[in-house]
Amino acid sequence: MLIFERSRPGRRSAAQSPAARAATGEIPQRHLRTRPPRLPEVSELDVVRHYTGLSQKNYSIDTHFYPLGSCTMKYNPRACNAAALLPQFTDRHPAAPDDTGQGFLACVHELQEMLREVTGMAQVSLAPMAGAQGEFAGVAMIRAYHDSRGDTQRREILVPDAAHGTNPASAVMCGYSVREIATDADGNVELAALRAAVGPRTAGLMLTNPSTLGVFEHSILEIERIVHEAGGLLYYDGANLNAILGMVKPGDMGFDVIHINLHKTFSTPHGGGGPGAGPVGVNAKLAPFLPLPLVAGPDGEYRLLAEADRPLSIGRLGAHLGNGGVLLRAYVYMRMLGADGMRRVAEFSTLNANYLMVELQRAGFEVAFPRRRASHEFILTLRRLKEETGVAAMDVAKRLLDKGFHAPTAYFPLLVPECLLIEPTETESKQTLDAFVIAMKEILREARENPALVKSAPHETPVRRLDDVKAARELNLAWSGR
Amino acid sequence: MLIFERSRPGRRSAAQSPAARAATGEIPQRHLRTRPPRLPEVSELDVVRHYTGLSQKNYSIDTHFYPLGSCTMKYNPRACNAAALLPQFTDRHPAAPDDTGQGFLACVHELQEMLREVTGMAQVSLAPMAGAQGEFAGVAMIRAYHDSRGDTQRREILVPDAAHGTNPASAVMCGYSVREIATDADGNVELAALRAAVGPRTAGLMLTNPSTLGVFEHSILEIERIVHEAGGLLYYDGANLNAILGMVKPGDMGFDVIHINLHKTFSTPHGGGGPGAGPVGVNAKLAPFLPLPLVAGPDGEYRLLAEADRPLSIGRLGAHLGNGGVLLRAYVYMRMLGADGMRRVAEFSTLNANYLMVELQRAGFEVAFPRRRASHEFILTLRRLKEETGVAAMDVAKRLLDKGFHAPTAYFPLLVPECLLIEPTETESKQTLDAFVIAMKEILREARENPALVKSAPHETPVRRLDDVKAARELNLAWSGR
Amino acid sequence: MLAAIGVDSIERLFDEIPRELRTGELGGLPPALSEMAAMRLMRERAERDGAWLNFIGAGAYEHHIPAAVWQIASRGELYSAYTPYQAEASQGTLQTLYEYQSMMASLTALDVTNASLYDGASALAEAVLMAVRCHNSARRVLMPASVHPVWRRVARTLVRNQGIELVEVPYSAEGGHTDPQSLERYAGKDYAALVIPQPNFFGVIEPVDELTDWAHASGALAIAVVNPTALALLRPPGEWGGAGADIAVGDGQPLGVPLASGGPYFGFMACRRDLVRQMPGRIVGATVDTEGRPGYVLTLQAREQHIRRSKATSNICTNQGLMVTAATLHMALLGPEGLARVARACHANTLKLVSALTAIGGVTRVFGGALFHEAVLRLPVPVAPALRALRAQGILGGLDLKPDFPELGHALLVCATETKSDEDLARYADHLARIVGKRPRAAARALKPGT
Amino acid sequence: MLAAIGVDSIERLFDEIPRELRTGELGGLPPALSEMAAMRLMRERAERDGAWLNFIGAGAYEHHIPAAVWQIASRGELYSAYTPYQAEASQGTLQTLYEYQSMMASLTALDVTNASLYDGASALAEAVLMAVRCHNSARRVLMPASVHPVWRRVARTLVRNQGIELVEVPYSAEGGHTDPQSLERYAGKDYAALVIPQPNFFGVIEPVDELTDWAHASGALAIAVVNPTALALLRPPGEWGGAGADIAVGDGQPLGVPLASGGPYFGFMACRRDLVRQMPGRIVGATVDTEGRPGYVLTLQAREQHIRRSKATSNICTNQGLMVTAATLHMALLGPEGLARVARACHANTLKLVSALTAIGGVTRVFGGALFHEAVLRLPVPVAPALRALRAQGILGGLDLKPDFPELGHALLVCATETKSDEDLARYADHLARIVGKRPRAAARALKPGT
Ligand SMILES: Cc1ncc(COP(=O)(O)O)c(C=O)c1O
Ligand SMILES: Cc1ncc(COP(=O)(O)O)c(C=O)c1O
Repeated sequence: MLIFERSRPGRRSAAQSPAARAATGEIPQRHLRTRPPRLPEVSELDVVRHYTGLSQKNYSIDTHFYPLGSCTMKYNPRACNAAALLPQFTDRHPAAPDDTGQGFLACVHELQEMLREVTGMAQVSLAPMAGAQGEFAGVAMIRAYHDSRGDTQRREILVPDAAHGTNPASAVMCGYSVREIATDADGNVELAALRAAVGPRTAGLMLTNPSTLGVFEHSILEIERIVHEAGGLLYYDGANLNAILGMVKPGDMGFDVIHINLHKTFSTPHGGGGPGAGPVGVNAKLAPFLPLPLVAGPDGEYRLLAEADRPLSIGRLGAHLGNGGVLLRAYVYMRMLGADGMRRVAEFSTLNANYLMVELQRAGFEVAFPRRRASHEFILTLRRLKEETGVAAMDVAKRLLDKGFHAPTAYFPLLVPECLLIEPTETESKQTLDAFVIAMKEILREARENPALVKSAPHETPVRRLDDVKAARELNLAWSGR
Repeated sequence: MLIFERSRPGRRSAAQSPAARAATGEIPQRHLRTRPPRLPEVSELDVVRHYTGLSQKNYSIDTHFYPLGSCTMKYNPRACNAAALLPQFTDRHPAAPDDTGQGFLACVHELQEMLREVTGMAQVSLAPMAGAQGEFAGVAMIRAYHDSRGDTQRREILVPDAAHGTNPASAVMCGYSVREIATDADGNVELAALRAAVGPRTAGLMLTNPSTLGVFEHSILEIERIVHEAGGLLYYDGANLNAILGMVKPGDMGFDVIHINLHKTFSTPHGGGGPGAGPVGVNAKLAPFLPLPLVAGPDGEYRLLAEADRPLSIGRLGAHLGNGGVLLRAYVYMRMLGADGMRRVAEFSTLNANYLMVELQRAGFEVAFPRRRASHEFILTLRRLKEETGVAAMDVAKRLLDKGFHAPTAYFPLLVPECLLIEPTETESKQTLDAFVIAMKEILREARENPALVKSAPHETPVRRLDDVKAARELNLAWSGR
Repeated sequence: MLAAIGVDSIERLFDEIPRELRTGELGGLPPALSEMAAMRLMRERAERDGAWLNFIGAGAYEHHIPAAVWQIASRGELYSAYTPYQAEASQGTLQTLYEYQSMMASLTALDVTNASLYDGASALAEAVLMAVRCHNSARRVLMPASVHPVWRRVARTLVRNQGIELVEVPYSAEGGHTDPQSLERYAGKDYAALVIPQPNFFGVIEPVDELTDWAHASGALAIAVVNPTALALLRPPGEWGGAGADIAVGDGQPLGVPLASGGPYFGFMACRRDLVRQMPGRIVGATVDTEGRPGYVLTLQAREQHIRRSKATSNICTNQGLMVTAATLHMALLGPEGLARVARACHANTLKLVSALTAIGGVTRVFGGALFHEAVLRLPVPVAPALRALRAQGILGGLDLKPDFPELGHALLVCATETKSDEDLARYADHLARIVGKRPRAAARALKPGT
Repeated sequence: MLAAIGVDSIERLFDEIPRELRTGELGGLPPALSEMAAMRLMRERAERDGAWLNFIGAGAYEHHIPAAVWQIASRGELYSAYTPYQAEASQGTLQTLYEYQSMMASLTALDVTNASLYDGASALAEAVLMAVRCHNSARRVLMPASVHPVWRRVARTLVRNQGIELVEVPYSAEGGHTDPQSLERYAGKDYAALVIPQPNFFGVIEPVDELTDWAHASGALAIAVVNPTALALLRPPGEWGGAGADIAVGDGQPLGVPLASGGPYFGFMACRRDLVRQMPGRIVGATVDTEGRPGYVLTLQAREQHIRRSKATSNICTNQGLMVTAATLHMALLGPEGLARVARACHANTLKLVSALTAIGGVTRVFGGALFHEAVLRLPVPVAPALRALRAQGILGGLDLKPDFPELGHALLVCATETKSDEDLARYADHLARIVGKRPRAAARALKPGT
């Protein structure tokens, strides 16, 4: 039932708005709304019961194992939320002067510095509001850098074919064209293809390392040399930073610019789609171009740097300092981890991934890159299963829902057929991984004995498989009433 | 799965305790524990996922209609919780001097005064921590009053046979014996029986009005006269105050002492069993005996009155000022209602109950007191249904769970056979009541067509009907490990 | 676990990383804090920032947020779920988004909305890009100077690399809004869109009908920039002019999202049905399951980067989902009447504040145009020191317009939402009177408690 | 709805109430507040009470509460459910209670526990009543003066109407605990029980083995009064003396329940299996459903008032369920090692505080007995004005023992839990030194940061 269907004319949550209806004062009649918007007319109990009920239809970290590759769905300590919701933080107006926000700014400045430290970059800006906006900022800085040197013929960004879709999309938003680089049989960038592609039009290469194939790019130093020698810059997509936290720094690998998905590696809960935060880090060359505002300090007062302080900046990405509440959560998370904790993140996320990979292999699943270590995630390919039984990766994914697990990422990266990208994260226990293996084994058996069962999954969820085609063909994007 | 079964030796939520293990200092070895307690060894994620999952197995106001008669399960505005959890309130030590708690004390003093006003009593004490403790305090005051006058032969408390079990139990805890008074066919106290019972041994009569039969005691003024003329005092069990808030005051009905279930009428959420609060109100005669502490003010400073201020007090019922957090919630609730809101509580809870009673009657159910108005609750008797189909009140209650409703109170009051005591409360909408009627109709049909279905209900709950007998015979009250 | 993998140490699992790259100590990081220590630190930091009586608006507005909003939105099932790619396991999030889209569509009187963008400013940029995609040739967009100056800068950052130009349209010095006549100079040229704020940055009501009609007559789209609170009271973009605005964007913060130093907020975007395939961001659609039961899915994903890659309508992926959940709860709790009351109370309070402050000698209202819940005032003294003096009294007195609008003199943008009591307004007026060294006249005194 | 009922107004539904009794206006009540106004009022009130550096214990202890505890316990499904009478619809609450009982049984090393009583003080009274029920004749119970004085008063209020006498046993002036020898004078008389606090009100460790054995030798039950934090470190009641204490009670507040001016807290009670039918309060038992799956129900209800009425073991009905849920979460989050670390940190901090304060001239420790996390100190000046002076510095310096123990002179009960940093302790010592007009000696200075 929709909230609109609970609505009854005249019903209200009376305590939630002023007791009186003030006059419309000086607003001319012709500017006034003639019909009220069709918001639901319901009581507070209606609202609470409706959305509490809806929430129970979700799978989530707090209720389910969520091995969604590339998304790093790990447990977010509850203290992070509690700290970010302290009333002085939530109540502060963004345009309040810096001297009214020294506590907040101290936190975000320290966050900036910690991110610098773990990534090995020279400077960090917290402004981008998600990974993709970080990518935009990063590529825009690459462009600003080349442009500032008059090197304006560089109009091409190289992207491995395994890259996340945001990479090419971000490059295009910066006015670049995109050229894909092939991947070799072991999941590495094909060096020959890369060599063939670089040249005077190369603005840069965007790379995820460990890649979205779940493996560490062996030849990263060679790649670095090839790109830099061609005059391009090296962009690091930090979505998989979880795997190498405290182990190896993008800065040390030679990257010029990096974005970090705070909501992945630094564990802000994903909120059913966001908010996230996508801070960017750069080496000294690119520092003048960082997006605004930056947080300066701590000598004397913390303050936000603006256009006058940073005339070469690519500018602002949003009205304020990015997603402040997300930054606070990440700050608390990092402080509670400390240096040792960072390293443990990489160790245990890698341990869990390799264990799960081996166990699933043992259970009869085909690993896409069997000669490689898993990083914090790994890929199964169900190509053979599909051929044998007709059961596709999506069917297995849906059947997992019935067994009480969220599905892994399916059909990404696009270049591995019938793939499942599995990322257990460091916060899950061995018991949970073992239970997942058992469920996968069961599904394998079901696929062979009763493929129809798997192909028609899920059976136990609040709704059965939904008709995507109908949704796209007969667009129904808003309630039209009755 | 029990939390203990998720436990693994050595696992910890490390952030939740000091990083180091301090020494045991001056504690002699022989006083130290030799084996650690068997608490679970789990991560924070284990805990969050375990208890989030468990919570989803509950029915609750926030998820279900909960027509539990006598319990007043109404919606509690979320602001009440938010206010009570303000950090300065939650962090204040109970032994901190009054001058550090003027904000808190102002709230509870105003609550005391508002309760005085709505009950029509002369003075109120907030000390009792639930209705039953309020009853204890009330009866103890009755005893202290008689004793203070040397009237020590009064050792008997009269209680209608429909009364809640706490009434006789509380009387016994005060050293009284209990005598039951019969109920007439319309749910009133049998006046003849009352007249026969009163006498020089009568300390008082405990009455719920509207009674637990869901009807207003017609002859309340006559009852008052009978008891008072016999030298007894009149005790009001305020569990059903919801029905008459702003309509009639217990003080005006002639009651000498009253307890109020704040967690019912004043809407503190019940927390799966408590906490509640059971303030007591008295007329001037009994005021000197009120339990401690009392909140004095507001001239100058608010302060807690103690033994020295109130030498005749029956004393203290707990270590501090009752359940302060519950008092704050009730205070906010009452402030948000205001005078008009109070009256609306009575109006709409009564309207909803009468509507539901009539509709269920129409649907074929037998109302226990068909000649009476319902107060805020009413009783169905399924005696005939049981005779015809074998389906008992408990079966209907369990079958309601399958239909997405919490069950009404069953088998209380004890004197109506196969009864369901139904209290919809004022916060439920007509849609919900109508849906409930439909469910009840369905069950009636099922009882006739397929009684086995109803008798074996529930079918859709996390567990099916549980074996109470086994639980009581083969006591298993704590996990014994494996 | 190591045995199962066949290695003897966790260290071995990192053996594909070139040795020379391996990090030693993370020296720059402080040691781990327990939760107790972390919370104590954060409480101390928060207390340092204190609590203020706030009269700043300027794109972010202080409103009462019902306690239920975040108590529900913080439930683990909502808070810790990912983007609802697995629809069957995400009906809670998906239905909530569908309800949000429905509410937002009705609020804007447009056909469809997406499930959020980062914030209002970046949503404006996305609207510009979208308009350019919809237009067959133009790469220029008319951007009135009465649009929030930071939003304009953000839009520029986000569109300029694609060679799109934002042409500034001046505001009327008297009215404070965009003068339809002043658009004549752009007539006949090729613009993809005209941006129309309502109310505008100065709090002034714009002549939206004329502006919308001008845009359409010029072959441009009309992009509305609106405040969602105001939409409960003001005529919605879908009803502007003869044909209605084509796209509407804004910041959703006023709908249950705390100020929080600027984020996370969310941007909303609505448009006409026929433009939906050019709209960026996620969209939820209603459908049915194999048993015919209603359900909700992410739809039109072929516009998005994870499918279309370099040809996507935008690179946006993670959006501001949880904020949208909060906004949905907020709108449901207020309902049409509640939201309208909030809007009216904001308007009334701001009028009261304006009359209390302009009762102070030398304080005047800068623009003649009708206002919604903000106003530009001119002080007889420089604004920055006056604001500092107010701060010493615990008051945030508004936004100094000097940096962005030096032409307005000692101009101050103030806002009084429904959260302000008459006492609050009087307190502000009192202190400002003292600071500018003038006695308030009758109107201001009338607000004082007890008079 | 009125039509369905067959009346023409709601008013008619109240026609059975005698006219003359009907209330007119509820004159004394203030008008309704919106949620916004109510929250603003409450915030102002809360701020009036401020925040303090607290060194008071005396039965209520400041501990860090993991953020997860109340975020989970406040979930609507737990917060807004009733007592789990319908077991099939209440497995969340019931299983949680069963887990709580299991944890508490292990913590006390007794067989069974109930699902809570109101608070520690009333739980002590219930234990006394229970002991009397268990004993075949005695109606007297030995109550050491080292038990919390307010708890003793509460117990008296709750038991005296049943003719039960609490006989006070003095404490040793040197040790601060109950001297087993001093019990000789009660030998041979008929007592239902001896109450044994551990640690006692003064923070001192009692000779629990000797006291328990004495009780048993005298035909009395041993009632332990214990602090749950201490139980992670100290030998549990079930292991006291030869046979173990028979009943243990205490206040559960230290397990995740905020101080909150004194409530809601919860009382716990544990006992030997053979006494369970005399135990008051609700009890949850494990069982199976019709399909053999494990499940949980309220059991042994025949002891309770709603079944047994006047013959019930107690009148208690509503208990402190939600607090128990919080305590269960708290214990699970800390685990055995975490809780022990908290206990050790409290002990260590209190020792540090004692040595910092007794380094001030004239400040001495009153009792020789080993302490857990509280200590009685004697000041060279009257306590009340010293505490007032500390309060002026934002410090709550402890509890003045004058009202209850005048014989101890200028005695002050102090407590430093794990929440106190070395800086906090130094701050207290510094201010106290200034107030009593004495320089601290080396030990106190050693605590100062940076030295
Ligand atoms: C590899 C990779 N890069 C970039 C992104 C984009 O980040 P965001 O969703 O925060 O915009 C993602 C997110 O899913 C990703 O997995
Ligand atoms: C009529 C009646 N009286 C008294 C009580 C006892 O109140 P409490 O549960 O708060 O102790 C109840 C509670 O169920 C009740 O319904």
